[in-house]
Order: sequence, then C-alpha cells, then structure tokens
Amino acid sequence: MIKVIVNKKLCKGCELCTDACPLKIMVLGDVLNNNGYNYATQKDQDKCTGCMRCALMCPESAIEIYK
Amino acid sequence: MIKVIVNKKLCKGCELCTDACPLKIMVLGDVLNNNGYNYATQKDQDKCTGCMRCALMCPESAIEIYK
Amino acid sequence: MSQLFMKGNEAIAESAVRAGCEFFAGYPITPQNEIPEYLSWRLDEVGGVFVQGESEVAAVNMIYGASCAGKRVMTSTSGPGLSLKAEGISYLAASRLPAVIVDVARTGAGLGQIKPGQNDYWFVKSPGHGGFKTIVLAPHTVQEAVDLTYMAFDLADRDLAPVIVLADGVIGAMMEAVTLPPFKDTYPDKTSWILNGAENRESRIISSVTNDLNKLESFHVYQKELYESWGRKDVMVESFMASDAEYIIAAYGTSARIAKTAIRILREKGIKIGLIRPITIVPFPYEAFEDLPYNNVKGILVTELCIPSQMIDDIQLGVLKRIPVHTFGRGGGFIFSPEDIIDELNKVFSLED
Amino acid sequence: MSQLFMKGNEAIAESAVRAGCEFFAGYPITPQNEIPEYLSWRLDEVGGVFVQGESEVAAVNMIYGASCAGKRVMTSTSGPGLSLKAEGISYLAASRLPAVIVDVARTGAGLGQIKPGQNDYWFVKSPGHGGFKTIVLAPHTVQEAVDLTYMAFDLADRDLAPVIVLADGVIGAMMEAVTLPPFKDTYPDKTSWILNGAENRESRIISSVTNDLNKLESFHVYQKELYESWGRKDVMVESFMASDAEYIIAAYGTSARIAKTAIRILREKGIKIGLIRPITIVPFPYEAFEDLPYNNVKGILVTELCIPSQMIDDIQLGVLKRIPVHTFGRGGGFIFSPEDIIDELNKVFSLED
Amino acid sequence: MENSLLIAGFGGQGIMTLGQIIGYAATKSHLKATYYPSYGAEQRGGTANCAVVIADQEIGSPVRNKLNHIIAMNEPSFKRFEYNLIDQGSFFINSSLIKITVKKEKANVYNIAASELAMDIANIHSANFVMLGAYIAATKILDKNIVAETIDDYFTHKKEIAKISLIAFDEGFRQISKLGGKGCHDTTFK
Amino acid sequence: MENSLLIAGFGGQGIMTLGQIIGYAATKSHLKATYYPSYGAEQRGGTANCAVVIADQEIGSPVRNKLNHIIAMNEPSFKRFEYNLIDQGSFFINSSLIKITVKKEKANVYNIAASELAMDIANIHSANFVMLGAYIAATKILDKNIVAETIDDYFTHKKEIAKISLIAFDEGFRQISKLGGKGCHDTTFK
Amino acid sequence: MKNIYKKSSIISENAFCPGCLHGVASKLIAEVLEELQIHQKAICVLPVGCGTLNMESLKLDRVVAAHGRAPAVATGLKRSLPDNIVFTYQGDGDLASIGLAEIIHAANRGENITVIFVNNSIYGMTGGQLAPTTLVQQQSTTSKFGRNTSTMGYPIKMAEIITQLESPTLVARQSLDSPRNIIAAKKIIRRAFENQMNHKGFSFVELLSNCPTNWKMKPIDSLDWMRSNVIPYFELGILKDVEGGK
Amino acid sequence: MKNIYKKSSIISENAFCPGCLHGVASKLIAEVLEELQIHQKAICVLPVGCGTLNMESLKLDRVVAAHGRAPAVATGLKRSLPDNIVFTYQGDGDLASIGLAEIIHAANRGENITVIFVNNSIYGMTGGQLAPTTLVQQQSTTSKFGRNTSTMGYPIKMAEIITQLESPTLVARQSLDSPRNIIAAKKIIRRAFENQMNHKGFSFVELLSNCPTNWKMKPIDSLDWMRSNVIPYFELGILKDVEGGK
Ligand SMILES: Cc1ncc(C[n+]2csc(CCOP(=O)(O)OP(=O)(O)O)c2C)c(N)n1
Ligand SMILES: Cc1ncc(C[n+]2csc(CCOP(=O)(O)OP(=O)(O)O)c2C)c(N)n1
Ligand code: SF4
Ligand code: SF4
Ligand code: SF4
Ligand code: SF4
Ligand code: SF4
Ligand code: SF4
Ligand SMILES: [Mg+2]
Ligand SMILES: [Mg+2]
Repeated sequence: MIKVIVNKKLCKGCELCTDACPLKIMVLGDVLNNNGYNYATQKDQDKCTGCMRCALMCPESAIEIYK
Repeated sequence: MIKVIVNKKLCKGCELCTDACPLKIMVLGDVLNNNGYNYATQKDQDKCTGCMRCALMCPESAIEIYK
Repeated sequence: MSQLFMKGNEAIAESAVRAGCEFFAGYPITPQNEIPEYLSWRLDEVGGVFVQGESEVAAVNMIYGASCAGKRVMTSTSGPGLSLKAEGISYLAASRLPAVIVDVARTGAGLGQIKPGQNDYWFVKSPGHGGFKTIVLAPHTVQEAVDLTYMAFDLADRDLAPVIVLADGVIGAMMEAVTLPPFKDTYPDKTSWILNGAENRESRIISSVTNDLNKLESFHVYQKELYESWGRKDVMVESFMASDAEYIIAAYGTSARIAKTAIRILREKGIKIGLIRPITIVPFPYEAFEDLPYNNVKGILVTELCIPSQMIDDIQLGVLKRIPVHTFGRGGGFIFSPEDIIDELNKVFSLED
Repeated sequence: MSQLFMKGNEAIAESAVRAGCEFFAGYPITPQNEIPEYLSWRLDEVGGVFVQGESEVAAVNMIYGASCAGKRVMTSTSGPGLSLKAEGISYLAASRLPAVIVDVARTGAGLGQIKPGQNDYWFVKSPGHGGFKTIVLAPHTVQEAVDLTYMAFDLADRDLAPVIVLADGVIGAMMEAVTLPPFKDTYPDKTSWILNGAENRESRIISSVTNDLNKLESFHVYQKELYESWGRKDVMVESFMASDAEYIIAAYGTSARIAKTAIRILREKGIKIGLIRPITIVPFPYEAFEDLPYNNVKGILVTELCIPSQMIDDIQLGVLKRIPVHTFGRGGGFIFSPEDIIDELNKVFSLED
Repeated sequence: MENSLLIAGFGGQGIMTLGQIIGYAATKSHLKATYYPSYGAEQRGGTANCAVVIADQEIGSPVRNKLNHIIAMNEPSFKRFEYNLIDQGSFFINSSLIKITVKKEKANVYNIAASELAMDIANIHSANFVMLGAYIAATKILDKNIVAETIDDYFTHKKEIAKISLIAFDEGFRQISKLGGKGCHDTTFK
Repeated sequence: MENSLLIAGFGGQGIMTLGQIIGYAATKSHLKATYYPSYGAEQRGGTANCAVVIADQEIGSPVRNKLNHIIAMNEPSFKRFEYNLIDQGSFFINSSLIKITVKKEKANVYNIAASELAMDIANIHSANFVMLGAYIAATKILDKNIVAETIDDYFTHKKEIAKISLIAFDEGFRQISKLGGKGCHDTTFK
Repeated sequence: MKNIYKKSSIISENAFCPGCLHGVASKLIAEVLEELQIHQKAICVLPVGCGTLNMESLKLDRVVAAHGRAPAVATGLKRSLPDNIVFTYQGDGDLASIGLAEIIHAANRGENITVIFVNNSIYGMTGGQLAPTTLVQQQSTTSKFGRNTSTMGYPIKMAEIITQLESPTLVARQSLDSPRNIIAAKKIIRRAFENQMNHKGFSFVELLSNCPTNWKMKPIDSLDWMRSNVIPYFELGILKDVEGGK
Repeated sequence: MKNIYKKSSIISENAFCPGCLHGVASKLIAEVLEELQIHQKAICVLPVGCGTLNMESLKLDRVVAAHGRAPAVATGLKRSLPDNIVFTYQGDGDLASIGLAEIIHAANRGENITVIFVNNSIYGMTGGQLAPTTLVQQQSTTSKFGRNTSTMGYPIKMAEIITQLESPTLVARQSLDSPRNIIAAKKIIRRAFENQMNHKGFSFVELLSNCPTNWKMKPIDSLDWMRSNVIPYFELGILKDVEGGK
C-alpha cells in the first residue's frame, strides 16, 4: 500500500503535482490554508502507484510518500 | 634605388628594425639622440632591397622608405 | 495643464523624456525599477536609446559614452547600485561630462532592505573617490521629483557635470497628481566639445587624466570655484511656517512631507513650529540655518528616515551649536508618522506641556 | 629593535603579516602595487593566502568571504579602486565583518594621476551607500603606517567592522627607517560567529539583509552607538608645538609632515605656531579644535594635498567659526614644500611682518 | 478634509489595483490624493497593503498610522492593522475570509462577504471591487459614477475584466445601500 | 643637520638605485633618512628623479624644493632643477652628457665625466656609481666604507654588478680626492 | 510503513512564489548534501535574487553575497577553509549579467567550489526584467515587445562558455521541468559536490527553471513553456567532465 | 622618388617604451583608418593601461574610459552616433580581467563596434603583475615563481570565448612579432573596420604583443619569447567570420 501525505501548511497550491501525476489523482481542494492557498490532496488513494512524481516535482517538499 | 630614412628624433633604439632586416643592414649608431637613445641607421644603403620589413616593424613609425 | 495621477518613478522617467533625455542606461534594482521599465519603451517612441546595462558599472559607463556624443543622458539606481557607479560618477565629474543620476534610496548599508530610507545622504555628498562634488537635488513630492529631474538636465549641461536627483523609496513608489512639464525644444549647443569625428576640425580628447599636471591642478582650482558658485546661486530651500517659529524641524524629501503634516497638527494647537527643508543637499542651504532668528528659535529637530542622522553635521555648520539640535529617525525601512515626530518633539522640547 | 629602511607600501604589507593577516586579495593600481606584490610571495611563506582578484570588486568580495571564515583579511587599493570597493565595504559594514582596507591615495577624480594626493578624504568618510562609517587611520610616516596597519586589524576584530588605513602616494612610495612590530600570537576568538560548517551547532547566516525590519533597525541603532563610542575612546590626534601656539596648522598624513618642517623653520624665527594632526580621520578629533585656547589662537591654516580643501568642514565643526580658518592646498599631484606653507601663512596671517 | 485609508490583504487579491483606482478617481474629482504601496519582501505570499490619502489640500505624509478607514481582505492584515483605526473610523471587512470580530471599540464595522459575492458574479478575483463598492457607498468619499468611470478607464484594454469589475463594484455598493442585506451588517459602536 | 639631495636623470640611469643606497647607508650610519621617488607617467622615457633627505633628527617633509645637493645625470634634469639649489649648495654634474654650464651663482659645481669614466671601467650603466663616489667624497655626508658596504649588500645576489659598481664608486671618489684631476674641476663661487 | 520520500531535514518552509522551481533546486541541494553527509561542512553562498530567499529556509551555514559576487565570496571562503564544502547558488541575472567576470574568473582559476546556477530566463526578484538568458522574442518588463536580438543580443549560454575554459572539471545543464529531469538534475548536483569532496576543482551545474510570477503564467503553463522554448535553446547534458580532475 | 612607407599622418611621437609593440598596434590602426578614409569619423575609446598613452599621440577623437569599461563607453557612443566609427583599444588586464563582463556583453549585444585587443600577457602600465593572459609558469611581480595553474588557473583565450557568442561577426587573433604577421594583422584590422562600416556588427581583433619592460627582456628577445611561448598557446587565425553579417 502507498500513502501520499500532503503537508497542507507547506502547500502553495501550485498544481505542479497535479500536472506531474500520471494518473491525475492529485488535485487541489476547495479549502484555503492559512496562507490563502487551495492546497493539494490525493483524490484516489488506491490507484496511486507510488511513482513519486508528485513528490519529486513539489517545490515545497510538501509531499511525503510511505510504502 | 631605395632610400631608407630613419627619423632620429622618433627612434628609441629598440633594435626591432635591426632584427627584422633580412640583410642586417639596419644598425644602432653610437650617438645618443635628445631622448637619450642610440638611434638606428642604415649602414649599407646599396644592399637594401626596399622590402620594408624594418619599417613595418618599427613601433615608432620612425622609418620612411622611398623608391 | 492637466493633472495626471502618476507613480513617482514613472513621473521622473517621463520628466526626463520631456527634458530631452535621449539616452538612458540602467540596471534593475528596487525601488526604482519603473524608471528603466518605463524608459525601455518610452525612449523608443521618441527616438531615444534605452540600454539595459549588464551591471550598474556598465550602465554608468554607457551614459559616459553617450554624454561624450553630446546626448542628454540619465541613469537611475538605488543604494548598492550607486556604490557601483561611484567610479563612473567620479569619471563623469573629472571628464566634465553632463549626466543625470537618479538615486531612489532604500534603507541600510549592504543589501539592506528594499524598503524606503534616506540612507544615502552621506554618500551622495561625495559619491566617489578623488574629491569631487555633484549638485544633489532632493524632491519631497512627485511633482517636485518631476520638476527637479527636469531641471537637473539643464544644470548638468550648464556645468558640464553630473547631477544627482536623490529621491527615496516613498517618492519613487507612491502615486500622486502631477503636472508634467512641456517637451524641451532648445538645448545648449555642445558642438564645441563633443566627440563626433574630427572632421574639419582638430581632433579632441575627453579624459579624466592628463599628463600636464598644471592643467590638472587648474581643473582642481576650477572645481573649487564651481562648488563655491553653487553655494552662491544654486541653493534651494523651502521655509514652511518657519518665519515666526520657535521650533524648527529640519528635514528633506519624504521625511519633510511627513513633518509638514506634524507641523499642521501642532500649529492647530497653537504651537509655533516650522520646517526648513533643503531642496538642494549639495549645495547645502547653510545660510538658512546661519541666519535663523536665534533670539526666537529655541531648538531644532532633524528628522530623517535613517539612523544615525546624516544631515546633522551640515545643520551644525549653519547653527554652530547656538541652540540645541536633536535628531530623530527610523531605520530598518520603517516610516515614521506625523504623530511619531510630534511625540519626539514633546520628548525633547516638552512642546505641549 | 633593529631599524629597517623600507618602502611605505612594503612596510604596510609586512606589518599586516605580523598582525596576523592570513588572507589578502587585491588588484594592481599605482601607487600601492608593492603591497600586493610583496604579499604575493610573503603570505605564502607564512601559510597565508594571496589572491589577485580579477578586479577591485572581486577582491573586496573575496576578503568578505575569507572574513566570514574568521581570517584576518586585508585589501589595498588607490582612488578609483576604492570607488569600486564601495559596495563591498558597505556589505562588510552591514554584515559585521572585520577587514582592513588600505587606500594609498592619488590625485584627482576619475583616472586622475598616479601622483600623490590627499583626495579621498571626503570619500572615506562614508565610502559607500547606506549610511555607514568606518574607522579611518591616517599615517604621516612609514613607521606610523606600520603601527596603524597593525592596530587596524585589532580594531576591525574588536568592532567586527571594516577599518580603513588612509595613506597617500608619498607614504606608500617613500622609504624610511622603521621598527617592525612583533608577530601577533593571540587573536580574538571568532568561533561564536564565523562560518565553518554547522557541525554540532545551529546553522548560521552572515548577511547584510534581513526580513526582520526590527532587527535591521536595531542594527542601525547599534551603528549609531558604535560611532558615538569611537568618538569617546578611539580618537587619536597629535599636537605638535601647539600648546602655546598663536597659529595652528591643521593637517594629516603627508601634508602634516611637511607642515612640521615649516613649523620648525618658523619656530626658529620665534613665531608661535603649531600643528594639530588628526591621526584618526574617523572618528575626527573635534575636541582638539573645540578646546583650543581661543584667547590665544589667532587663526588656523588647513593644509592638504588637494584642492579644494576636504577637511575644512570637520575643522569648522570644532572651531565653529570662532577664529579665521584658511585653507591651502596643491592639486594635480604637486607636493607643496615647507616654504610654500610658510608663504601661505605669511599671506593670510602676515606672520613674519 | 483629509482621509487616510489602508487596504490590506493577500498578494493577488487586487489590493494595489484598488488603491490606485481610488487615487485616480480622487484626482478626477479634483481632490488631492496619494497612493503608497507597501512594497517589500513580504509581497511574496504574505500580506500586501497600500495606503491612500485623499484630501482637499496639499497632502503631507502619504503614510499614516492613524487610519480613518481600513479595507481588510484577509485575517493577517485584519489583525495587523486593527489598532491603527481611529475612533469613529470605519472598518470594511471581507467576511468571507475573516472570521474574527472587531475588538476595537468605537469603530464602524462593515462585514461584506466579498469573496463569496464575487464568486457568485464571476470569480474570486473581483472581490476587491465588491469591497470598493461597499466602501464608496458607506463613506461617500467619492462620487459613485466617477469611480465607475475610473474602473472602466483602468481596464480600457481589458473589456471583459472591466465589465465584471463594474458588476462587482455595483454589487458591493448595493450591499451597503440596502444596509442589513445579505452578508452585510452594520455593527456601529460595538 | 638636515640635508636634502635630489638625483635626476633619464630612466634607466640608475637614479632610483642611487637614492635607495644612500638611504640604506644613512640608516646604517644611525642617521634619519627618507627616500622619495618621483613616480609617474614621466618615467617612460623622460626624466626620473628621487629626493633623499638625511638628518640627525626626525624628518618632516621628504620632498624639498630647496636643495642642498643635486646630482644631475642628464641635461633635462639639469635644467629643471638648477634653480632649486640653495646658495652654497653643491651641484654634481655628469659632464659626459651635460654640456651647459651652471648659470646659478654661489654654487659648488662638480663636473664629473661619469658616463665616460663608467665606460672605461665596464659599461655606461655604472655611471651612477661614479657620481655617488664623487658625491660622497665631496660632501663627506656619509662614511665611504659604510656606503661601499651598502653597495655590496644591495647587490648581494648579483656579485658581478656589485664588483663593477664598487670600482665605479671608487673611481668617482678618487676623482674628487685628487681634485682638479681629469674630468673634474671645482668651479666654486663662479 | 517506510517513508520513501520526505522533506530534507535541512530545509524549512520556503518563501518562493507558488510553483517556483527555485524550490525544487533548493530541495535537491538539501537532499544531496544530506545524503552525502556533508551538510555540516557545507557553506552556501547565496546570491542577490530570489535565491536570497533561501536565507530563511536552508539550514546550512550561509552567507549572502553582493549581487553577482558569490564566486568571489566563495573563493575567499574556500581558500580559507579548504576542508569545508563551499557552493554558490546563483540566478541568471546574478551570474550571467552583473557577475559574469566573477564566475568566469573563479572558473578559470579552478576554485574547488560547486556552482549551482538557477537559470529562469528573467530577473525574478526585481519583477521580471530582461536577463542575459531571456529568450529571443520573450517579453519582459524592459523588453515589452520581446527580446530584440539586434539591440539586446542573444540569450547567453553560460555552461558553454564555462566549458571553454581549461580549469573547470564538470560542467552540465539540466532542467527542473519534470520528474524525470529533476532526477537527472539531482544526479549531476551530486556529482558536482562529490567533485569538490575529491578536490577535483570547479563544478558548474546550470539548472533551467521558471518564474511563473514574472512570466505571468500559471505554474503548470510555465513548465510547458520551458519544454517548448527554453530547453530547445539551452541544450541539456554534460558539457565537460574531466575524469580524475587536476 | 616615391614614398613607399611613411608615418601615418594621424599619429605623432608615442610614449611607449622602446620596442613596445603597442606602437605597432597603434600605427596599424592609424594606417587603416587613413586608408579607409574614416579617420575623420572615427572615435577611439582608450583603456586604462599602456594603451592610454595613445591619448597624446593618436590624432582622432578619443575618450579615455575607466579601466575595463571601454566596451560600455563605446556602446554609449555608437548607439548615439550610429554613423561614426567607434572602436576600443584595450589591454589584456583591461579587457580580460576587470572588464570581462563589459566586453562579453557588448559582444553579445552585437554592438556595431570594433575592438582592438592588445594582449601582452601582463599588466604593463602598473609594472608587470599577473594578467589573466600571463602564460603558465611565466613570472610576474605577483607571481614571482611563475604562474601556478592550481591557484591562478590558465591563460584566458578571449578570442575563443567571444567566438562562442552568437552576435559577433568577426573574431580573429594575430601577432605583432614579425613583419609578416604585422601585414596579416593590418589586413584583419582593416576587415574589422570595414565590418563596422558595413553595419555587420561586432568585430574583435586580438593582437599578441610584448612588454619588454616588464618581461624584463631586450625588445628583440621579447619577440623570440613571443614566438616560442605566446604564439604557440594563443593560436593565430580567424576564428569567426560571418559573411553578410546581420
Ligand atoms: C548591485 C545590485 N544591483 C541590483 C540589485 C537588484 N537586484 C536584486 S535581485 C536582482 C536580479 C535577480 O535576478 P536573477 O539573478 O536572475 O535571480 P532570480 O530572482 O531570477 O532568481 C537584482 C538586479 C541589487 N540588489 N544589487
Ligand atoms: C579601477 C582601476 N583599477 C586599477 C587601475 C590601475 N591600472 C592601470 S593600468 C592597469 C592594467 C594595465 O594592464 P593591461 O590592461 O594589460 O594594459 P597594458 O598596460 O599591459 O597594455 C591597471 C590595473 C586603474 N587605473 N583603475
Ligand atoms: S506541488 Fe506541492 S505545493 Fe504544489 S500543489 Fe502540489 S503539494 Fe502543493
Ligand atoms: S506517487 Fe505517483 S501516482 Fe501517486 S499521487 Fe504521486 S504522482 Fe500520482
Ligand atoms: S625599430 Fe624604429 S625605433 Fe626601433 S631602433 Fe629601429 S628605427 Fe629605432
Ligand atoms: S627595407 Fe628591407 S632590406 Fe632595406 S633596410 Fe629595411 S629591412 Fe633591410
Ligand atoms: S519571482 Fe519568479 S523566480 Fe522569484 S520566487 Fe517568484 S516565481 Fe520564483
Ligand atoms: S610598460 Fe610594457 S606595455 Fe607598457 S609601454 Fe612599456 S613595454 Fe609597452
Ligand atoms: Mg533569474
Ligand atoms: Mg597587458
């Protein structure tokens, strides 16, 4: 099982992870974080292959992946 | 006939012309000019081929050549 | 004349265009970026030349070259960039080349902060090696920034010398209504000294070096006389509610306009206070301070957007310690408010007691 | 101690080595070339580092880096090079980095001439943007150049600040007997602030910028206090035959030693004349002029190897126009003689009448 | 008359645009005006703010710490400037993003759900104009039509934005005019 | 005692070497000394000169325009400095290159055919040491042996040059000692 | 569960704009230094530019150099502390414009330092002016109508210029636009630091980056623009790699 | 009799040391300008260095730039006076050390100017310090034991670096050590000025020169040294020649 955790405090809602995810399962949520950004979440955890593309791409190091 | 004239006022006695002359007929004289330099003269006018090497080489443009 | 609501930096740039600036070279630095940005397209429109230099060093030397060609030239920068231009400004002065240099000052030495500050006062008093001075004009409103920039070109051409317009981050970044001056259509004739090819005339040299030491010394004597002449005819100073004042605020640029608000508030309370505002930093209006009615004036507060005070010595050269002179400033890019000035006045002079 | 007959520049360089200078970066410029030339081999001998920078800008930033590492560092230059170092000096001051900067002054703004001059006085009073000061030490003999250079390293380390040694072309180029100081063997501990890798400690930053404006403002307040403390404890001034003097020559560096000869000549004629010689230009010895016995002193002549006078304002801040102050100088690289000074004294004060 | 306004919020909320438009409109109205953006490192992410002074005489300081009016677009700026408001000053609050209540006494507080209203109109980016409408309606410091004209001029090359902005402006104005309406309530003299 | 000497000539005539050696020798003799080279653009080709002051007390100015002694190695420097000599001052003239006579009155003039004498010894480059010998002999300002030692030290890594220089120095000294000898005549109080 | 990707412990919340690849460049450096276990010996010389923002977030010894002068500052540091790891982090305005002489001379001297060059084709920090690396026809606030080659010349290829010099031992260019290129970038950054550890001399890594704020694009669009405009002009790859060093 | 070689009328007695090839470089420029009949349109931007000595002897409009900044000054002049002929005359300390950024950026912008670069491998004017072009092992007053590549790097090849850039249209290197090379040098100088007349953009001519004074050699020995040391390192030839220009 793969677990992708987005640190909502760090996320700036840039969407680079959503772009990088080959399965397009990273998306921005509706809620703003303290800095005023819509932060990213993984919408379909089961599909995730743990390819780490999202995490590699994230400029904020906001994504941690567990296996 | 070739005439090589050294402007003794300009000459700094650097010997570059003496080095450049294939016939080694440019030499430094014994007398100092106003700036304290032994200036160059042509010692064997007849041999001169007018090749202009001496004049080309002279950093002071001190050598004029007539033909 | 219609009024336009303009950003200080852009107003300075447009004023330069109207003053006939034909060549500008600069390098980005906050808080003056709108000057090069504006001129990058505006000069093209009027047939002038804009070059973004690879550095401030290059930029100042580019205007050096264009000034040799007789163009009206300008460069602009802020603190760190002014340091890098020091050698070039010294060369301009020593080569007798007119140029306008705008410094939109920020706070702090080193990189400091891009926040406003009046931190370059000491530096502009002799902005480079070799012992020279330039006229330094210090606007306190956007309108004045426009007017002084416009005037700077004429002064530069008159003296064949660089002239500095010393603004600060507030003046550069703020917007305010201005009336722009008309386009200049006549300029001083420079054909007698510029470089444009030695056709039908002797060849010329523009140089800050000469092997003729007597000539060099004559130039130094000329410089001395020039600076003295500035003191006689180019001093500009505003006296604001100062004629009957018992207390004087001495301030220039942004801190002067803040002081004006403080003075209005205090005058409403019946306190006799006024402002003496140097408009020219060089030549400094020493006389305005020398000739104060010392029987009436009780004290002076020098307010600047920097710590420590940089203007105090100039003030004392006029005041000669005859009355107490205090200083008040904020560093770190903070801007004091009119209320802060009032508090300080109360502290040092117990004004409202 | 044995006396060595040494060239000023080389003596300065050797003194730096003995003061523990471990890193020097410079760029050639006359009349200080013997400093980098000497250090290029000498530092290697003592395990230090010499780097010829690609420019003065690079050189000052190299010593900035080496100072971050805790080394005792120096750079040297003359006029135009000092302008190019202005930004770096400002960074050193704002980043609280110790460094010694030697300026062997020449004449004229721009390229000027490599002949001696005391032309950088104005400039070294605030040699860069942002409103900072450095201590400025001005030797008048080769021995004093040695001693002040030696001391400069300690002052720099004490204040964590750049210190300037302001010599001139005469001091740099002349030879004179000197006694060299011993090699320093203890240095201040810098381990609490230098960069050497964050091993077993928190990581550190050395920076002239901070986003914490309060911290920046505190630094500005600290600067103010530092400069005030210099005024209290670091002022150095020589009073030469001045205690009973009716006439005072004010001069520093080479012009002071020329003045000494003039004074000896005049004293032999019974004229009561003396010299006040600022050894520190910053902090300036205002008190020496404030506290003159004004009932006795009739006038002051400021002599400098430059035109116009650059020290006059500082003198007036002490004298406050209580007695006549005249200035005398030569520009263009000319050196006045003792007789020239005497002539000028006669002219302005009718001394020998 | 001399009135100092501070507009504050996140970078990207159109704070600067608002300040400039008020300045332009004041100039058009033959009033004196200054606009001063607080520029600085803080612009990246953090708060952005600008100061606008409008007066009928020469303006001294363009930056004030005693404010007649505040338009706060987000919580951090709300907190930062709350105590700079003078007594009897007016506080315009984007209640969509600010959930704290004004602690300061003697303030006129206008809560406008600007972000939500803007979303209803087109998108969140016109929330600033909703606030502008409310501000003009409540303070009457400038003529509504002149402000509207100014908005139109400002976006002269961006007709679509001009249209949306004007709708948002009207909506904000309407909220105050109909006082007590949805998302807006007057909490004077709390 | 305070004595000012100026040495002047063409670049390349060893002017600076001479000045420095006198300074070293004075220091060795426990006297005060300053040496100041006139550096500058003029070094390329034109004249080179240096000032040497020797004294038994602290030296003020290292550059004087009233000179006790002048050593002139060529005509241009002769002309340039002639009038800086004080009355009763001494003028050492390389008469091989200087064909003008001293116009100044009240001067001790020593004409030494230094270039020629040097050429006789080895080459023209030691003409300066011939002058030095004459200078020391005539003025006795420094001890002959100390000067000779200093020359030896100065060229410590150039034994050949040291040797020639010392011979030249001796020759110059001899010229004055035997006063009135070849190429040297005393024209006091002309 | 095993953590297979986590934030490097030597960086904290950064101050870059959303989607700015400065964040990626910085985290790669942090990761590499940590992996090589040299973060406690490392000294980072920051530029003036958006890279300066690292001063709050990179937990290493750091110094902020004057604009363009990082290579000179690094020279002073490394010559003083030859056993530490000294690197510069510089933008394209900083390195290729005002600091051109400093970078070329540090490279030419073969200083044993590592240079990380973040090339985003623009002056980010000051609001989007023309950089020496701005692409032909690209708009900026000082080239409103696009870069005009006849007055502004062509984008400078720094890696190619550095390669011309004798001393540098590793010169490479990579891009940060995609996970695949980020992996390659990390690899070459690692090589560049290993080079320094092995005393091989000067290493230069150019990283193509973006500036969504001043390019006035959404971050994801900026990546597309990089792929279709930036990368084709600035070819990726290792330009010089002297095995064994000097 | 016909005069077949005479002094150009636009130079007078120069102030260089005896045997210094600065004299040759200067006279070639004078000859070319006169032959092309552009001396009355020409403006010479002089450097700080021994080239400054031309200020007394070159009878053209001249300006002395700050050390290293001649290309920036020339940019200002040429942009202001596009119909004049603007050229810089620079030494190797001036151009390749302190002024490196200025020359590369002027070249990169493709300024329509001509650069004459007199490379004598040393700082002449200031008395013989190490220059960026000083040869490996060559002694100077700041490299007493010879240029040590591990701390001072390698001699910089400016013509090669300029060639890397897109904009320059003519880049060449010649030597002044012999009559034959002097003829070749004159030819390429002529081409470089023609290039400017034809609005082809930036031309760069590097001329290998000597400094007998600071090399501490007799002038004729300095020529030998050039032939056996300098020329082999700095290859002669035309490195770039874009026909038709831009
Ligand atoms: C001497 C000097 N000149 C100019 C500036 C202003 N300045 C700050 S950052 C910067 C350039 C930033 O561009 P770049 O180096 O490309 O970095 P980026 O922000 O794009 O990462 C400039 C010009 C300065 N601080 N100092
Ligand atoms: C800013 C500045 N730095 C240094 C100098 C001193 N300086 C004068 S000429 C020169 C270098 C000369 O070398 P080069 O450019 O090679 O010319 P050359 O004399 O060899 O022809 C230097 C460093 C100066 N005048 N200005
Ligand atoms: S890449 Fe990172 S910062 Fe950007 S949206 Fe995804 S998690 Fe957030
Ligand atoms: S690990 Fe791969 S598949 Fe999973 S969310 Fe990230 S990018 Fe998508
Ligand atoms: S080359 Fe010229 S200067 Fe040199 S010796 Fe010959 S004529 Fe004289
Ligand atoms: S022209 Fe030729 S042959 Fe005649 S002197 Fe000159 S070099 Fe010799
Ligand atoms: S301005 Fe550009 S380079 Fe700077 S942080 Fe923002 S996006 Fe990145
Ligand atoms: S110092 Fe060297 S380069 Fe300068 S003129 Fe003399 S020989 Fe030529
Ligand atoms: Mg960039
Ligand atoms: Mg050279």
